[in-house]
Amino acid sequence: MQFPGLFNYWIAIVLMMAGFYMVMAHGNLIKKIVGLNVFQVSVFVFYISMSKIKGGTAPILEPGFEVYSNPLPSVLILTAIVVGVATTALALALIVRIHDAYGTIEEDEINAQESES
Amino acid sequence: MMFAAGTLAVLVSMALALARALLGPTIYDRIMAVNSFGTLTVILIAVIGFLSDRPSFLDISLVYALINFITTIAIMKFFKYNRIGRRSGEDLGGL
Amino acid sequence: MSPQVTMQLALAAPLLGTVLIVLTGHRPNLRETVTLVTAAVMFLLVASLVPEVMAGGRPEVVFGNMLPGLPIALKLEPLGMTFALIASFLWIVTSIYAIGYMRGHHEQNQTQFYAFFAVALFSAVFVAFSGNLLTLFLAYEILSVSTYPLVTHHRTPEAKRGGRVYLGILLTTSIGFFLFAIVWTWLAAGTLDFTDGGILSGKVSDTVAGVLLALYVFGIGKAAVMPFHRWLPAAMVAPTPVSALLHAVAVVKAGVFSVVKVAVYVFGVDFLHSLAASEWLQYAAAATILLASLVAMTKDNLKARLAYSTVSQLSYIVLGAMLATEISVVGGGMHIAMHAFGKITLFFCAGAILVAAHKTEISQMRGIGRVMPITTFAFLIGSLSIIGLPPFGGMWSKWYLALGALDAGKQAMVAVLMISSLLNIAYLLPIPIRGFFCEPDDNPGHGAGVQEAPWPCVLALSVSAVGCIVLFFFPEPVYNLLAGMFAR
Amino acid sequence: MISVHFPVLLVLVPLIAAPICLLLRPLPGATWAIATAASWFCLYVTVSLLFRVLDSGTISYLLGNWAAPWGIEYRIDLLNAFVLVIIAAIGAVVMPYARASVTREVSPRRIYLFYTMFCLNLAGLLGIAATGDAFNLFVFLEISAFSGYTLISLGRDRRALTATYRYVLMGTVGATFYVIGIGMLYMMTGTLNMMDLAARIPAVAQTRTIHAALAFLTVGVGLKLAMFPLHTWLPNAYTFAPSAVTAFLASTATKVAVYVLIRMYFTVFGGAEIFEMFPVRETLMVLALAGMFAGSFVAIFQENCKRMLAYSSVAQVGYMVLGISFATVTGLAGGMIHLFNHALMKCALFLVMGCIFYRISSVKIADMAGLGKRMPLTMAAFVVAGLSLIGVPATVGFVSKWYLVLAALEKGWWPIAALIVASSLLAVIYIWRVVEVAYFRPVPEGAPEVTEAPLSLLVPTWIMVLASVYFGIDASRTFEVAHAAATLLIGGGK
Amino acid sequence: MVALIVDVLSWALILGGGAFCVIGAVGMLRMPDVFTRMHAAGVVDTAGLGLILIGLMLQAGFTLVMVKLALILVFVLYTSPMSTHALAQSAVSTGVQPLLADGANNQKDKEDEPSKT
Amino acid sequence: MAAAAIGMIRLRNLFAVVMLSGIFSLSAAALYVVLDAVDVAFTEASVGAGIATVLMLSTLALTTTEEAIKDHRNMSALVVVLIAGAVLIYGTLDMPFYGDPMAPIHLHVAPLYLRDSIVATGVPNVVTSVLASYRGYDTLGETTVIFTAAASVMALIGRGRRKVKHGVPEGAPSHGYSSMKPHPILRVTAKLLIPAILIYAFYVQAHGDFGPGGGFQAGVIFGSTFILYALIFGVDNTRIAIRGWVRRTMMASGVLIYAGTGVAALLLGGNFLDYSALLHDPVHGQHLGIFLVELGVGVTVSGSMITIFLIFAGQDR
Repeated sequence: MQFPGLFNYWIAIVLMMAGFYMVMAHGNLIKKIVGLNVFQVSVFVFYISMSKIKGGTAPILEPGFEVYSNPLPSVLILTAIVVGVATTALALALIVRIHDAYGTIEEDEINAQESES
Repeated sequence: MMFAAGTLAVLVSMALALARALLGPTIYDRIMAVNSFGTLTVILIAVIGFLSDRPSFLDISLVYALINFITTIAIMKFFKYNRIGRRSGEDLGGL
Repeated sequence: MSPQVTMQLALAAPLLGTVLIVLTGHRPNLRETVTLVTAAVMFLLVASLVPEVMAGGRPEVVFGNMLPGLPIALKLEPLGMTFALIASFLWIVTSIYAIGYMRGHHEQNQTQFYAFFAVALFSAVFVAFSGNLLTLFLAYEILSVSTYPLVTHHRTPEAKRGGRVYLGILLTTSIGFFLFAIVWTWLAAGTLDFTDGGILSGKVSDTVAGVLLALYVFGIGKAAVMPFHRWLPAAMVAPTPVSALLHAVAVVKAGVFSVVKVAVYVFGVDFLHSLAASEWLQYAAAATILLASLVAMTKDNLKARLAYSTVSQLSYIVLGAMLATEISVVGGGMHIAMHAFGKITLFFCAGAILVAAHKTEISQMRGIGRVMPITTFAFLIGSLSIIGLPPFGGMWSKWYLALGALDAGKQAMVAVLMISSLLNIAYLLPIPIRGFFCEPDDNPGHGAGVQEAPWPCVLALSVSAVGCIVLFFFPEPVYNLLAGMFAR
Repeated sequence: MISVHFPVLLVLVPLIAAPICLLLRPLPGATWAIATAASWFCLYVTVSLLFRVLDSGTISYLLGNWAAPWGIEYRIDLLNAFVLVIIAAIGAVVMPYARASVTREVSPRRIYLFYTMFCLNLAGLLGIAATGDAFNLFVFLEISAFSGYTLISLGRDRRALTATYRYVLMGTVGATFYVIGIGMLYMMTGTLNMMDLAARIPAVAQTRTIHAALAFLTVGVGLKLAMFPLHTWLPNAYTFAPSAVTAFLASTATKVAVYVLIRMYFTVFGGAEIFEMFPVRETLMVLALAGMFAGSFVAIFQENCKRMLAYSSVAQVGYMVLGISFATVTGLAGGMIHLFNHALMKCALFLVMGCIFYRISSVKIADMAGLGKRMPLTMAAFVVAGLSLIGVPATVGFVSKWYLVLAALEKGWWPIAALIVASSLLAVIYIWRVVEVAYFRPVPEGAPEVTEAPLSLLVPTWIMVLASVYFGIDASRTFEVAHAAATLLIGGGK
Repeated sequence: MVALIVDVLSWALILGGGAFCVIGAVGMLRMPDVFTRMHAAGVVDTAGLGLILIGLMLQAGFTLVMVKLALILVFVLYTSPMSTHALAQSAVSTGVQPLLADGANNQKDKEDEPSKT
Repeated sequence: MAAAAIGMIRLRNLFAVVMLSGIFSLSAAALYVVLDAVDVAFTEASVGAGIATVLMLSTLALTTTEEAIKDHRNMSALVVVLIAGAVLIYGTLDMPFYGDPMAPIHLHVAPLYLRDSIVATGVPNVVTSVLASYRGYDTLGETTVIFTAAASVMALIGRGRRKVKHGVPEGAPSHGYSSMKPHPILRVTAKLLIPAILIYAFYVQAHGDFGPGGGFQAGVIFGSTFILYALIFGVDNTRIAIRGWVRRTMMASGVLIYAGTGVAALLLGGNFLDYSALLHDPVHGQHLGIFLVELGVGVTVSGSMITIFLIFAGQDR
């Protein structure tokens, strides 16, 4: 499971861009949120990738282990995951409201309705 | 060594399950694939824990199993009762 | 009372007056009494400062810093003294006139009118007293904004349009050019105080100074140098007292006053004289003088014609400043006074004709002199003063301007002054002549009921007309006062 | 003794107030009282902090008493103290206003949530400004963003929802970009503390990672501060949010983002050098100028007054960014002064909108016909604040313009100075459209009888208006603080 | 000696489990319709997971780890039939027909849209 | 993962997309385990795969499952994405290689955590000690974010909002997330499972000091118990089992416990969140402090999770 060099980061970046593309390009509100999720998770992967030390192990101190991976990115990402799920919940709640108000969750249909009114 | 072999087997299976999830064709195939994928992840994490000599990570597997279950139930309910929003008023009978 | 206190009181008086006017708004008589009393108090306060200034005093007041190193400061010097004196004196006259006009014309929102009028006067005197460019700019903008409600007093679509042009041009030029120039000056000179001999000399290259000068002259939109003159005719939608005091005296004079002040105290006469750019601006001013006169001839609406005449006359003063000799600057300063009396008389008359005969177009005014002899006669006096014929005050300022032009070696400018005087004759004199000598129209709509305007109007225009004559015979005080600019 | 803990208390008090508000659901009045008390307390704390910083220099507060690069540090220097006072002051003024305004604009069942969210937002914004830790900043950015989203979505127009949605998307993308940037910085330096970063970045400043980090931070923060062309979330969000929310957010949220940008550039990346290394200055300057003109132009054509002001905010943000892009003491001070000044005047203007909405339930310009007569005090406030936006002297708008022009001229870039002046003139047009309608157009037939707004709305409005006049006439104090802060930052932020 | 036996046994179990996983997954991919695929998925859930976990348990010995493994095993064995049952039932009830021997069903036409019935 | 991501872009059926995002999240979590970030994996497993998916499903249930077909004119989006990607790749070029023990992040700050945290706090799980003590303030923020999100959802779609326009007509039978009465197997199983899961949640809560886990994960598990309950026994029953005020109190009190711990430290003479001041022995104080704040996190998270889910699930009535 050991990728050479920077490969790991590149994977994360490709995933980020896939998620970002979903956010930007898709008109469906839910799909945008899914894209946002993908985007965020990829950033988390990116962070976690940098915390790994070859031959290291999880930073839970236990006798018998010498090298531990970096705990700090984990801490940061724990926080970020929570933020991410909070975003999802909020955005989904909004989508429900939008669906109530407009009867659709397609961006262009909503725009059409807005420009009418 | 054997853990590695086990890991490999599980990874292959995961790839296949993913393929099924992508191919569909029906919703139920996807659900099933996701479900299997979850189970496989449970195994994977358990094995990896042993692979890296830190079997205490099993907690994660346990949570996976739990969450996977809940998700599946939620999906079922979703399909049972809310197929397309609330427009379908008809009762589909007991599950 | 020390002069410093007097200055502050002179500024405080109209503000206090504003408050009182608003408070007494529901009782017109009381309200107008307040206006008159305020005007009188302010004039007395301002007048009491004259001996001090004549004696060479330059009282200063510094309020807190507006920006670090840049206080809001007052400083009294001869030019400001002259301007303040004229403005505050004519306020009394205009107030009397306004009482007659506003009542006679049944205007609405009179309380608002008087209140903003007081604010405008406050800012005009604030301009006159300002001790540095920043304060000047501050006062200048207060003046622009506080006169906007007066210009748009009628709330009609035309008023709205006029107001738009008025505020648009004044703000555009002042923020776009004037402020820009001020900031540049501050950067270059490190100070904005009005100092004898100027602050820019030696601080900037000639090119930059030229650009700055142009920014100042055009940026002070109230000086109405073409092509930024459009606001003045547009402002004629205002009630006549406003046109009279503000657009013949306070506002436009604040503009040219600022130009002169910048010329004398920021650039310094000597530095200015050495600049090539000042010559270009002389041509701009000369062009404005002639063009505006020509335009004035084409206007049938009396107030519009007077407005273009004002545009033309203002450039005399700008020209005086740009000629940059001591005598031409003094001539310019005197023209502030002389033109003020002349033009306010003309506007009073225009207003009186409107109130009494409901006429605005010159072509309707045949024979008006027969039913309104005093008014028409006053109009004649005002016209002659503007033209610059003796025995009227307007002669002196033209005289000194011409002297200044010769002094500067600009014979062409003397010619411009001459031609302009001829044009003045051409567009001003026909009106009283028509009024006295032509037969009235046989239009049944008017003629019978027409008589002189209400007595306050007549009184006011008589006073200002007499002023024109008095200034011919006693120009020395004004001259001496202004000459004090270069006393040191 | 307790004043030692002021740096953390100012965030903590509103933070604790929020759950208490949630618990006090049956008593909307009590939630209002708590939120108001919290915001006033914050004002007191921030002002006293500002004076302390002026007296004795930067204050550092170690959370959990862990030494700086390991634990999280609160670091109050002149810059944050300045921003903190702005936020707290706006909060303290808007709160009393909110009571009447919110009762009218928000469903009664959600009022307690409104105050909960308001406290959270206040805490979040103050937290962003106070912290000295790059990641902690992100956390509080999200707190303020979340509560901001909710506050906006409380608007009754259904378009508030889509506006919020757009804001959520763009805001989250911005935050994620910010996280990516921080991640790269962390990767190269191993630290998250801003001062520590500042100390360690020069060693690796030439690496491509740091360049990319800078790019991501700029875009991420740019999204939050509605820098042109990343502003598209802003107009609708401000238009359809409840008035008190718009007033508060418009004058604080984007300002805090500007603060973050300044902090990143001048403290973390070490100030002026980055402007020499990359085309940062050119990019920022072009975007700022484009924003100034585009925002103003679009504002001219708006029919909805709140929307017009929102676009004007986009333009005004341009001024601040422009000031930053000069990277000189005067420019930065100008940007910061404008930050303060714009907060005052925009708050005042949006509060006026709230007053108007309170009475006529609309903020369309066309519906404001004749209001000059019927709501004289409100409209007078609008005129004064509008003049300030234009930049007429004796108002705050003039002061900022003065310094920005000065900064441009100092650098010898007089065309830019001319553009600053020119764009500010566009404000004349859009402000005056409203004034003309309010004063010149007669009251339409059959319009409901309208009286002056109630005192509880007018007093806060006029406080802001008078403040914007006061600080326009006596700008030395703001200038001194801004100038000192700018000197500190240009000097490397030590 | 005992340790060796345990080791060998657990090896066998893990490898066997891995094999079942793969078999099940292949089955999921290759089987013709939902119901038969479900059948294959069951192999993964029961045989695959069960064998591997038992193998791991043998490795772990009598520790907390073993308890946890046992818990997982019990849990999955408990829930997996439930979800399969639920899945099948809802599939049937929403109109998905099992693919009959005569191939009369046109499954392929119903991609992703069973819900429209 | 890449396959899942691309699949998500291509598929129009939102339901399938949600499924795939679940898979995506699962595989991300597996990856975290490989990369030694077990706590993160724990969280991702419970949140990304669980809660987020369930919430998305609820939303789908309330809206629609099909994305409209439209012609794709997304070149501009593609360009933006590619630019961003290019900048990122550019940025990676100077990065330390993956797994390099000499990378800056492994030399500064972090070694101290690994060395000192056990001494200073007595907690072997460094992630927990950093999370709860060194960067405890971040975690307070995180708790607040979750609290905010729950309150936001309450504000947005909580009870008492206007009646929906596109729903079933009034009085029509509603079948949403009502109970699964006809299904005895599920009910019996759930009755057995739920207490076990609850106990497990407490275990995760308490065990966070020594292994992966902690307040957040425990909170999610605790919350998911109620979600399971709601799925099987019906939302209404759940609302009775755990009333609104209880949920709100949980949400609020967690934050208050956390902040209160900090304030207590402050009152006892330390800085905010300086747990060493809590007891005479600093290490015990740290331990106590970490326990308390984790408890606070757990309470808020579980309260918030339940609230959010119940609101979503209760939408169609």
